Amino acid sequence: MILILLAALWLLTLLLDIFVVERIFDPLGYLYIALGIVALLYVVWPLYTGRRLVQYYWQRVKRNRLAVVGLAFILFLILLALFGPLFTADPTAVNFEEKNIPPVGFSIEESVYSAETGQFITKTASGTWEHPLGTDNKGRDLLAMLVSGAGVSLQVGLLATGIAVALGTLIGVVSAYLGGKVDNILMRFTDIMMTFPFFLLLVFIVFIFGPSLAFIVLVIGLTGWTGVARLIRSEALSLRTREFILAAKALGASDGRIILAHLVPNVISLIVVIATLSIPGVILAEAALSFIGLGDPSVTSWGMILRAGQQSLDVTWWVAVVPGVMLFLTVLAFNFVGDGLRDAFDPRSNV
Amino acid sequence: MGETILKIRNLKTYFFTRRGIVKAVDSVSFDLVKGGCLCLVGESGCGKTVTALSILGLIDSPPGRIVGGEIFYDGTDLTKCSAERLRHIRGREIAMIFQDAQSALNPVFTIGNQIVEQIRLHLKVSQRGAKNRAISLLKEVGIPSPEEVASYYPHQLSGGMKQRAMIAMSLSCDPQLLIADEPTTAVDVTIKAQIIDILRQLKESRKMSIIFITHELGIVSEIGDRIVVMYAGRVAESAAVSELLKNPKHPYTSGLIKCLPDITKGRGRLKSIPGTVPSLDNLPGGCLFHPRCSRAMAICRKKQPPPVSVKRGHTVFCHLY
Amino acid sequence: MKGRLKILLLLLASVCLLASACQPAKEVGGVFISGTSAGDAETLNWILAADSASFGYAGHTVDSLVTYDNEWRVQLRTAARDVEVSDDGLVYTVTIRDDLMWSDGSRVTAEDYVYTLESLMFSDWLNYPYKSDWQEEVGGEAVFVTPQVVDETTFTITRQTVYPEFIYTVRGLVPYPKYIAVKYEGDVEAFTQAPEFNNLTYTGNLGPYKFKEWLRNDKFVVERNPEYYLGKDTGAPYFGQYIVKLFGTSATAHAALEAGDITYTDIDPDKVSKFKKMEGINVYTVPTTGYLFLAYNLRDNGWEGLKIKEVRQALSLAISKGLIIEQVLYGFGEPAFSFIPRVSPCYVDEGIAKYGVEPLLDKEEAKGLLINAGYDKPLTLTLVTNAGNDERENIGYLVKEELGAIGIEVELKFVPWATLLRKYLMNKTPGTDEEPRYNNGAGAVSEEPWDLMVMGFSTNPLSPSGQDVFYSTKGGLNFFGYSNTQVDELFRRAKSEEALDEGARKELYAELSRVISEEQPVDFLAFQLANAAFQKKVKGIEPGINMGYNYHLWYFE
Amino acid sequence: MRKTWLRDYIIKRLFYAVIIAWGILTITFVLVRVGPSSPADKYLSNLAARGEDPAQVTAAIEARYGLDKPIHEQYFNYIGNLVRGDWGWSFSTSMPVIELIKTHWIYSFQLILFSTILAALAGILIGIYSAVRQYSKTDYIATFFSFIGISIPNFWLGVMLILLFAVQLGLFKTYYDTSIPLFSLGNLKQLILPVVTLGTGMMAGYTRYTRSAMLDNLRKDFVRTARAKGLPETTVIGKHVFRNAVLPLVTIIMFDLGSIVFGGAYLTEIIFGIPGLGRISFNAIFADDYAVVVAVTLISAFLVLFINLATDIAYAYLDPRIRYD
Repeated sequence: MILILLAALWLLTLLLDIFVVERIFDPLGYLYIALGIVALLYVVWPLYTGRRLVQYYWQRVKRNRLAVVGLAFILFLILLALFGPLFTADPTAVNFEEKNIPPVGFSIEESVYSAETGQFITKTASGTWEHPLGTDNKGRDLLAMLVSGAGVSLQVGLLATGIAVALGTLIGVVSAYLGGKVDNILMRFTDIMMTFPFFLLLVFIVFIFGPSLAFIVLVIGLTGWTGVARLIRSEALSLRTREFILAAKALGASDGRIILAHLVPNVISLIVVIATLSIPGVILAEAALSFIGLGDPSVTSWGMILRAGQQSLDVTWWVAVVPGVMLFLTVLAFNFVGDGLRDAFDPRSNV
Repeated sequence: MGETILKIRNLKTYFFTRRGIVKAVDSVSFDLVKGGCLCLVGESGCGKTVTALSILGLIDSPPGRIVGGEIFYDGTDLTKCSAERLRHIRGREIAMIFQDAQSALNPVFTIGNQIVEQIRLHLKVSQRGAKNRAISLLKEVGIPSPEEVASYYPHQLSGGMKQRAMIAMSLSCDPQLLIADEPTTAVDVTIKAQIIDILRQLKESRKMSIIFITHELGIVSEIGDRIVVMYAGRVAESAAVSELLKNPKHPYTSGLIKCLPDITKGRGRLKSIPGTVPSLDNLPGGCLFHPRCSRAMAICRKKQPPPVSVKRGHTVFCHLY
Repeated sequence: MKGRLKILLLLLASVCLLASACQPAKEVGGVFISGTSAGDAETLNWILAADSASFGYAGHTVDSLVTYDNEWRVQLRTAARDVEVSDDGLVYTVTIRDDLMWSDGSRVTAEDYVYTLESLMFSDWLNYPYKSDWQEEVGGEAVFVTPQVVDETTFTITRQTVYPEFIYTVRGLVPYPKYIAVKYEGDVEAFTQAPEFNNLTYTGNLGPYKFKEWLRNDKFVVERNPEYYLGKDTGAPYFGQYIVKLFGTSATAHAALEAGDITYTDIDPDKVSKFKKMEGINVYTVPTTGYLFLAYNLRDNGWEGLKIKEVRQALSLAISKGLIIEQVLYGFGEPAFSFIPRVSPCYVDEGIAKYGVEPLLDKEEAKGLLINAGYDKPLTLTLVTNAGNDERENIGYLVKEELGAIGIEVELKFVPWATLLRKYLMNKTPGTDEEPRYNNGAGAVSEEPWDLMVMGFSTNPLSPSGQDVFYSTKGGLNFFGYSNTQVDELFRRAKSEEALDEGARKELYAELSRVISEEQPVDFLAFQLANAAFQKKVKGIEPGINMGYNYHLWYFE
Repeated sequence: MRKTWLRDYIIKRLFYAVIIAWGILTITFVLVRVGPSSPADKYLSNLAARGEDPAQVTAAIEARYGLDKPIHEQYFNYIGNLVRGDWGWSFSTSMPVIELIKTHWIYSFQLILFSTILAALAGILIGIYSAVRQYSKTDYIATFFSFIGISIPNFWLGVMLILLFAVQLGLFKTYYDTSIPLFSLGNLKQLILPVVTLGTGMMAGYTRYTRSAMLDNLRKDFVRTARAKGLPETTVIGKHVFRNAVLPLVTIIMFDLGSIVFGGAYLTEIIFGIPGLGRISFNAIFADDYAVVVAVTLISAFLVLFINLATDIAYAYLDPRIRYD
């Protein structure tokens, strides 16, 4: 069930990408397709074959109320990102006549000074249903920006996590299965990657090579796999000596086949948990980048809105508040779900 | 017969779980005379350990709780007395040896520490004094070069050594009553014998009363003088060891005895009691043993058997008598 | 009893009155904190600096030869007399004051100035970024001017070619202490890291303030220089300390000013009204030399229509400067028609084609011009500017609206500064492997195609001829590829002997701005106005384009 | 007990450290060099104002940065200098990189120090409490809030704190004031918001981890033994259980120090305008001042290495069972 959801998540955002953002044929599009295939192989298919197990896990997850709530929110977010744009205004539509309108139910007093007359014209702006969440200092509709931001965050979260997890799984499983020198080298490499100050590196690279969403996703993905690799490795180590692996060996299956057909499917549950739990970090990383001004200027992301809000905190406070709340809720939701999944898959853990 | 040090009267310890009430110990009664050694025997999961823990008030609640009965130790009812009082009795007057010393010892403190800690807790002794005492105790339980061992961590000792250390620790405040919960199951045969010896010697030298919990009748004769056979949380039969081994009354008891490999009879195939111990959360009505009992009668299904005193000091819970 | 008190009070009052009657009390002390959200300086070793902040910091401790008041009248500083120019305009004679001291007590002499020029600025080893200020083109190659010591306080600088505006360069000259610099001569690394220069320990009595502390990315602190040569009679400066405090965002700077933590900061246009209303805060609206313009890509990868003058005029006709000023600059701007601001002494109003304001603001006419030029079908142009710069982005949006009204679809592209420079400004001739530059000649094109670009630069009102870097064919910053022989010629003449005469020069600039305003190489949008907000207690401020020129005389009341 | 093997282990790790350092150096260097941007970019508007030819100025600047030399030469000079302990000269701030770091590390340090200590104290205490009272109301509340804590984006939290306590209520300044002496109440006061900003997430994390670690051990047999010895409950929990739970905690807290702090502290410094290493490196990045970037990257990397090593050593003493080879 959960896994189906993740797959659905992927498909939906893919649709979003094609039809709403119309960016299928840029790097992001290809990433989607690549990850999609992997997902089909290792998420959707096992799901189909193991329906009953999934049912069982779903029962367990359902017991965790927070997880269900989180799931609901994520679904809502996806729908928002997918179909929101059809109902909201164009997030980039600037209208200086309507700048700094507060959300519905609030109103601010603004006195404008005209350079010619040297007079103050005091006018009170109050929220209208035309802009339920108000507008920013360019008169852009905050709700619309929020919706497009949701899309961005989800894309980044899924894609970057996808890359990181895929890479981490591969490295983890391979180094666990082959062991010896390979294991040693891979793990040392992981050490090196781990000692890098992740965020500093991120800022550095993105600044040097210029911020484009696809690039940011790539960088986060390519730097974020280390933790995954470690966890998967330790899991795979315990699997390596299990009967079915030995049997497969005995039947003369190639290493590659054993890894892909036997090891990976058996750590899938762990992978799903890790994936869900690392999505928030990724989303936050992207938001942080945008917040310090290294976001992709061609898309409206929450971090960017937040940055704009911070610039004019004393007047348009809502511009800073609203995207932050969304960011917070999203991260919270993913944490809830991830936690629920973890408990479902592994009753022992109490974290 | 000296005066009784511990008197348990229909003790009831239940566990209140999601799936329902588990009657781990149900109206169990027995006495223990000063300096005597009473063996609690029964298959695993029959409530021996829970009985022991109930005495020390170590049932972790929730879910467990002592719902009824009394435990008189030196006349004071442990089920009633304050947690504080109980704490002072624990380790000081009633000490306990746990089944698996491996996990029962705290892995991050040295043996010495763990013993000294207990000594200093209950007795007014200097650090130094406590240390020496600990060492002498270790020597007493037959640990070679105790000074060194005292500075060892549990993982550095063999299973047998750990068990001895465990014993040494329990003795550290020379308690009146020692509860040994299957001290021999986790260790191999040779060690087993040694540990039994140690306990027996201690019993003699220290005039200590012992409750010896085990699931193997075999070693009972070596140390015990009274024996209480438990089945599914209830007492099945209780008597003096010799008496009970000679003529067991309860079909279960006799079953257990038959199971003992008899060396004298050369290689005969091991017998066993058909069926398994009922799970404590859905017990059969009437006599708990009747589903496995070869001589079960109609009444066994309906009515719980009352205690029948077949001989002086030999009580059996069975409709046969 | 009570009566006595009354009398006492009366007495006190009258005393006070008398006191206040005679000139205002300027007691020394207090800390002047100037807040900015702009970046930090890069070095106090200003001769190596390329950024303006560095000159700003060092400027607190050493004066240039002269400075200008708000009407561009020369104010003597370290110069004793204004720089004298020989009639042929080739020899510049500088006389410095005789009471200038380095920190070790030794005199500042003409020798120091000449040394600074010859051995530092002109040297190969130092890499002085602004060499070209002191170079002239003789026989097709750049040669340095020749400085010459005459006596203790006098030196001359001799050119081979006439360049009237060279005087402004000379007047800006600031000396380095020879007695220290010689130690590091020839070794750029040692010079760069020289403690004396990086801690401004040599500045003696040359500036109103002495260096105290510089906490990078946080604050730059200078303290009152009691020996300041201008302070002998006036007791100036009157602030005990002058601090430049850096803030992450202008919003924080504003908040600090509002809270009274800082004495002065510049206010964003949209916040001005808020501060104007505040008690205890004065907001001065002053002109600046910064101007915003819309560049047309006249190179081969831009819309070919832009190469036609009428088309450019059409676009300029359609874009209302008033609207931009009102919407984006909140009214704090003046419409621009050429790169010469109203505040410049070279500014001439008559004859200028004022596109973008009535009557030259007419979308119908614009359409007509386009059709005449043969562009009647709808087209899409790409407007690019650097992301994160709100002003320019907003102008982009407005231009989109305005041109939309005449049937031109505008696609906006906001890219990071570095990207803008690399992919849009810099250009090279396709097929060649020449180093990309801002102007690689007629054939060159930028990596990414673009049509319109919102840009902001500032001009030098005293020597507008410097703007030939943009508008002359060979101009090093002429990234949009404008080329017009008439303009080139006018620039050349503005720099030649015929411009020696003020009037003639002014006429040349008048002509230049007429041509430019009519040619519309770019659409000059607006000159920005700054809003400087001070705590009311600061006195002695003269609002204007150079309001800082007398800041050593400012004081707290 | 004897830990001779530990010495060999440390040596081995130090050896790794050198390799890792080299790796980082090279990666950073390559990144800087392949990057298209030039230190001269930021002067453009200034040149325009002066009517300068950018080509000349750019050349002059790059010559001073040593960018005119061939790339391999630059690389070896750069490594060579570092080996000689010369961290180089920061062109964007005109002081030796080492001096720069010496003057600014304290600002980061105080922030990190206070945040970590407070977060660890509060987190561990709450964690223990809610573990002992598992499934109680307090436990649920603590768990829920720890969820919120780990989910709240700290940079947003910072902005919100400023908005609420500085802008609206005016209780604090909206920026960090360096004119207040470091060792003064004033400084402590102005550190409150930043510390909360940085500490909340960590605290939440510690709460969760402590709780789970405690729960794992509360069920162990030796706890029953401890009780059977008659130890008071406080000793049982505080000594026997916690002492075992501490082991995983040490790792996590240390790991946080190494990683999260360098993301979080970075943003916190930027938001509150604290001139710490984070802000320095941030500006250095934007100023193409690679000497500083490398130095900061290296330092933080070494910090992580050192912390990992420290953790392992601490482990070796905290957990007698552990043994590395």
